[in-house]
Amino acid sequence: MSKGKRVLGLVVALSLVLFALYGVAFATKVIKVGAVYPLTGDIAPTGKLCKEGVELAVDIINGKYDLDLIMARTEGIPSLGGAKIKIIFADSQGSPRTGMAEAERLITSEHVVAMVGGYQSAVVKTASYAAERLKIPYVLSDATSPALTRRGFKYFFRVNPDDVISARNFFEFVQDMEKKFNRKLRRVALLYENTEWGSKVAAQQRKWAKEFGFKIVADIPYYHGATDVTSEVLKLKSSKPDVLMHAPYVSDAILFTKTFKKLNFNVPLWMGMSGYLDPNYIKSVGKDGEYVVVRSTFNPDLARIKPLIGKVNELYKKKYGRDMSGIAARSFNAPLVLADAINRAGSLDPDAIRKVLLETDIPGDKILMAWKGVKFNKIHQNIYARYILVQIQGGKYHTVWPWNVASTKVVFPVPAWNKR
Amino acid sequence: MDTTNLVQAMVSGLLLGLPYGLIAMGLSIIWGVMNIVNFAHGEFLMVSMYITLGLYTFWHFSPVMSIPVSAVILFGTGWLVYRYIVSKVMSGPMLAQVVVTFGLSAFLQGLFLFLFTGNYRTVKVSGILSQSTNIHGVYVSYPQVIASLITIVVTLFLSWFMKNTMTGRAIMATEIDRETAKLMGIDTEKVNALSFGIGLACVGIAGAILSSYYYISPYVGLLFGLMSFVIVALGGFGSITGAVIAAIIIGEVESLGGVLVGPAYKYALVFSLYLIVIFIKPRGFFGW
Amino acid sequence: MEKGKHLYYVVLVVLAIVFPIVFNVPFVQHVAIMVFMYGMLAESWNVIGGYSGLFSFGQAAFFGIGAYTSTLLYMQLGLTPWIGMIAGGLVAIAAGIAIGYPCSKLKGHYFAIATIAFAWIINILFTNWSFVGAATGLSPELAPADSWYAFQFRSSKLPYYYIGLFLMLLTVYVVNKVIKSKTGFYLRALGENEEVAASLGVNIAKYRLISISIASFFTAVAGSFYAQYVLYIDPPSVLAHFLSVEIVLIAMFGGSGTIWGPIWGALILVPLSQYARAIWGGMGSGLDIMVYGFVIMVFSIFRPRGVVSFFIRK
Amino acid sequence: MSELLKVEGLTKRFGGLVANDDISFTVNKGEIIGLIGPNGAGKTTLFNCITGFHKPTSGKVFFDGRDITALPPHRVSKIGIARTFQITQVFPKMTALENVMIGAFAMTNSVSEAKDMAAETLSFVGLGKKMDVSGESLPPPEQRRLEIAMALSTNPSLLMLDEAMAGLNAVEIDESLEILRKLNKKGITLIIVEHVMRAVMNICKRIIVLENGRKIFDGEKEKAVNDPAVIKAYLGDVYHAEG
Repeated sequence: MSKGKRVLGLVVALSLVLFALYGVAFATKVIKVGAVYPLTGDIAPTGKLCKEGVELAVDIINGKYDLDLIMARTEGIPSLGGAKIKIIFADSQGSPRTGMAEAERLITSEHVVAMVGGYQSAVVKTASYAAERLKIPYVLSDATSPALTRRGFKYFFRVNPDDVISARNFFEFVQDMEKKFNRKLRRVALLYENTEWGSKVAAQQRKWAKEFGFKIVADIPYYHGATDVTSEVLKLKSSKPDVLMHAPYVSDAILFTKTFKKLNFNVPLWMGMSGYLDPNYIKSVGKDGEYVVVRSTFNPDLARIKPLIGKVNELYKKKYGRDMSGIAARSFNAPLVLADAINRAGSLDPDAIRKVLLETDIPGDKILMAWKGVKFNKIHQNIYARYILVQIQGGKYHTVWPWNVASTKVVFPVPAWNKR
Repeated sequence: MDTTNLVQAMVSGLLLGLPYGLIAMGLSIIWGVMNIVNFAHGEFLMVSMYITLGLYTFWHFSPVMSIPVSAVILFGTGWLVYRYIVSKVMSGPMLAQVVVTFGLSAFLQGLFLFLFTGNYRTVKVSGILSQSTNIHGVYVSYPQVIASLITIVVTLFLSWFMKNTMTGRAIMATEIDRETAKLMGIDTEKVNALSFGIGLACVGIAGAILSSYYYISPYVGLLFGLMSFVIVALGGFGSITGAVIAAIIIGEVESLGGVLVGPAYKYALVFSLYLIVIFIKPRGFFGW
Repeated sequence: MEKGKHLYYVVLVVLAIVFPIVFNVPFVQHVAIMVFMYGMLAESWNVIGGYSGLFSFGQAAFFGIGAYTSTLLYMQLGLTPWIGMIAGGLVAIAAGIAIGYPCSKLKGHYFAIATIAFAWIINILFTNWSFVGAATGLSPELAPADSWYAFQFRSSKLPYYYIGLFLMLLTVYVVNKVIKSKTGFYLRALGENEEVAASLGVNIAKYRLISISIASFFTAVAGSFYAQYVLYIDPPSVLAHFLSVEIVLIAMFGGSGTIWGPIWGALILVPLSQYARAIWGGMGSGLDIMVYGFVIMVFSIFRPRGVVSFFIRK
Repeated sequence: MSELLKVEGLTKRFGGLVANDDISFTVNKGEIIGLIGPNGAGKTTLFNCITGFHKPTSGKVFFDGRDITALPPHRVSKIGIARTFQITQVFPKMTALENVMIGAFAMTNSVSEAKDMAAETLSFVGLGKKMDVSGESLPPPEQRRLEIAMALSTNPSLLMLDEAMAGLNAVEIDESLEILRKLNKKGITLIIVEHVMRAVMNICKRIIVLENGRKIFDGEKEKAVNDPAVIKAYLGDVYHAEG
């Protein structure tokens, strides 16, 4: 046995023990809540926005704010002596395996009492599985795959609307547009990045298109790291759609916008989601992003009908120096709903929290979103959750639908590239 | 699929392929001279795109003006990377040579993520760089045309340089037979550093011009890098014209294949074509 | 000397068995399970890359094939993943031969890039093939309770830990047996000089395929193990290019072409990356990736033969 | 004397270059044949064609009456033809013993048997004390001998040596010649490509001369020295050069 070998063996063994100890250490003094987001990898910018939303929510829970919002006027969790919430963030790297491992680590080593967040449906799938297995409540407000709430999980709740609702809202909107402008918009093109999320969105859209009697004229999945999307756009072009429904991440939203312009692809109604809502999108494409209609759950201009939104947006602006995006706002909800439940439960026992989550009935005026409230159904999906649609005008998002909350008139049809 | 769209797809394939060629050319020279695959190639493209972004942000350089700056910086980077990193593994096992560039690529990604966050950025272009033109229904964007023209110019220049200058001939000689070149008094270490520099300078040029129509992020290099490996292996290592021709073929397969077979499969088509060719000609079209 | 060496390994194995009982913390156990999985993957790669000189950068394809085969067999036919695991290994051998046979003339970098291309093709096909769940991937029905038949353990990680440990040791054992045999000598001969090997009667094409088959089989078994551990697979998680790269890095870091090198590599690099992420990853600053890349670079420069080169006295 | 190897009209083209042009000859059991010719005459190509490393463009190769044209190298090795390479090629990281074992595995599947056989062969070529030295660490002359040992270990009936004595000093050449003679006595037929004329003249009875891919002489060495074509093409120059 050489000396080097023994020394190295010792070093490795020692560091493994230290690593292991690191995992065991740290007892809880505050109420720890775990959140797994993609903080590195190509979706990291979006993950950061989610993180900001969560952080602001925690500020509001822990501090005293004069806001008409649950948990705002009190400090911390009153029923637990004002205990503060602390979010432990972890990086999923956009990978389901890492998501699961990090969720497990948060639960078992950091001793978080509940989980929020996730963003990517594939990651939430495994992270929530870990939470379920370890019997820890998981309140989600930012991943949209319908499958997540259809697994019969006991501890898993979703505050935000899913892609079934999204797809239905999209087609409702197109119908409304047909009525408003008295023009048939029956030819629909589906364009989506082909990982779990995009392909599920498309599946729902196909289903609802049939239901509403629309015709799918193009159905195009693509790889979201593509270096070039000419062939995708050419396929779109030759299908001559009235409506484009696009499910991208932000990088591909940028690339497609540029390619639409380059190849002069014009569509009367250009609808998008997710990536189009990322502030990096408008920053990157500038004027070329005008008139896209984007699905959202939130928009600062809703302050007109709901002053709370303006106030929260001001807080956000103060903290991060820009308007609150729909992505941040969405992630903002879960910590509040969870904190409310912990407060009502007056306990950190998972089953107690779960029980009161089931009884949750938060009225619409106590939450940030323009919904009727938060109330979970049998599969733990918030029955009041729905989308709004915003349109990019003048480099900003403006609420255009549903008509009753709209702040701005929708521009239709989208002007051709050469007429802009 | 009507003819206009087919023609459009072919034109787009060409305009897509040529800039690939510029990136691949750099890889090809490095591969040919040192018999090393630079797996950090795509990351250097990323670096040059950030340089272009920086020049734009601070001094309002347009991407075209950034080309020489980016090329020079990348040339220097290549020289240094060779001297202080790659040369240390040249005599080691082949695996170490492969892996060192992998480490470099992860390092660069992490570094740029750390410095500039993962945000997607673009260089705002105006004038001709933001326009496209329409020829009988076929759309051609000027920045891509410029990128393609630059590729052709660089190809011609490098081919001339390799044949007609002392330095170029020294590089060629080293590429063909390193031992003999050494015996003939060529400083092969210098040739290596030079080739690495030239290889990265190609990427520097490509990155600068690519910035005018592509977004920038720390992860942007991955697929570009991968495509350039395939292109070089297809064209045959060390061959400059081989790289360009293979790049055009790849561009066409990607573009036409995407339209005819389905966009979801376009990269599968590209890689399959590569495998088929390599099974028949193990050293690529122009390999020896 | 020989005896001391054996004792050393016996002690290590006993430590490995006691470890999860002492540190009964799921995250620590998870890291250990990942060490076993990557150890197994790196050791399999070692057969082709370390000994036979075929630098495959497409092992993720076989990993994914293993994961998909056992999961599909379980979901469609209710077949226990234990058999599915072996079936996955066999399918991977078939796939390995399908790509290895036409690649039999490719050397060095050309072989490396061909394997990268192959893995990408498999990835793209699986992403678009609805029978295998396309982009959504597959998640097998969760068994109501711990089940050896369904290869699912919800109450504790210990079964996964011991199965993982066993599989890794089995891989090491088999690879060691092979390498010490005539086949192993031939594989090493391929790795060092194919021309001479051929002139001495080594059937290059045949032994290349044997090498690829051994590696593919164990890589696929690791894939099945992963699928049963995470219970959710999709192309980005089991067919990713980065997975292939990780495997090579770990083997190389530990020392390819030696029996224990790849295991050392997994033992050091896997916890390093897991903890680097746990400590710094929450900041999302890229620091962890930077450190990882830097360590790899420094190591390839100063220890190109890996960690095990510390042991070899010159 | 019975015929062991027969080459019939063998031609090998690389693109436009004709490396071997219609070469025919036979080798009888127990002979030692010198294959000589200036650089680029096509000797190595001929070796490669016979041993399966190249596929001949046309022509046939028979070994022991059997057509072996275009058999792959490992099959050629199995039927009893062994070779060495112009530029010494050994397995660099393996020990000398392991190097030879690879060849010995042609005879046995057992590792220990292969080890014994290899050790014996190594002693035979005088490397008995270097068994544990890695291939790359051996000095070049010993690598040459290791190569011969490797080839021998496959138990060939025909051994083809490509410049096995290049770079050796006089003493080493004599040692090598001694080994070759012993081999020949054991019944192994030898074809040697050699630039070291002293060696060729010393050991071979018959020589074949190639020039520009064509066979220009085939016969007893004494006659070659007087053959005007050979002198013109080759011998004269070399003798001067060897001077």
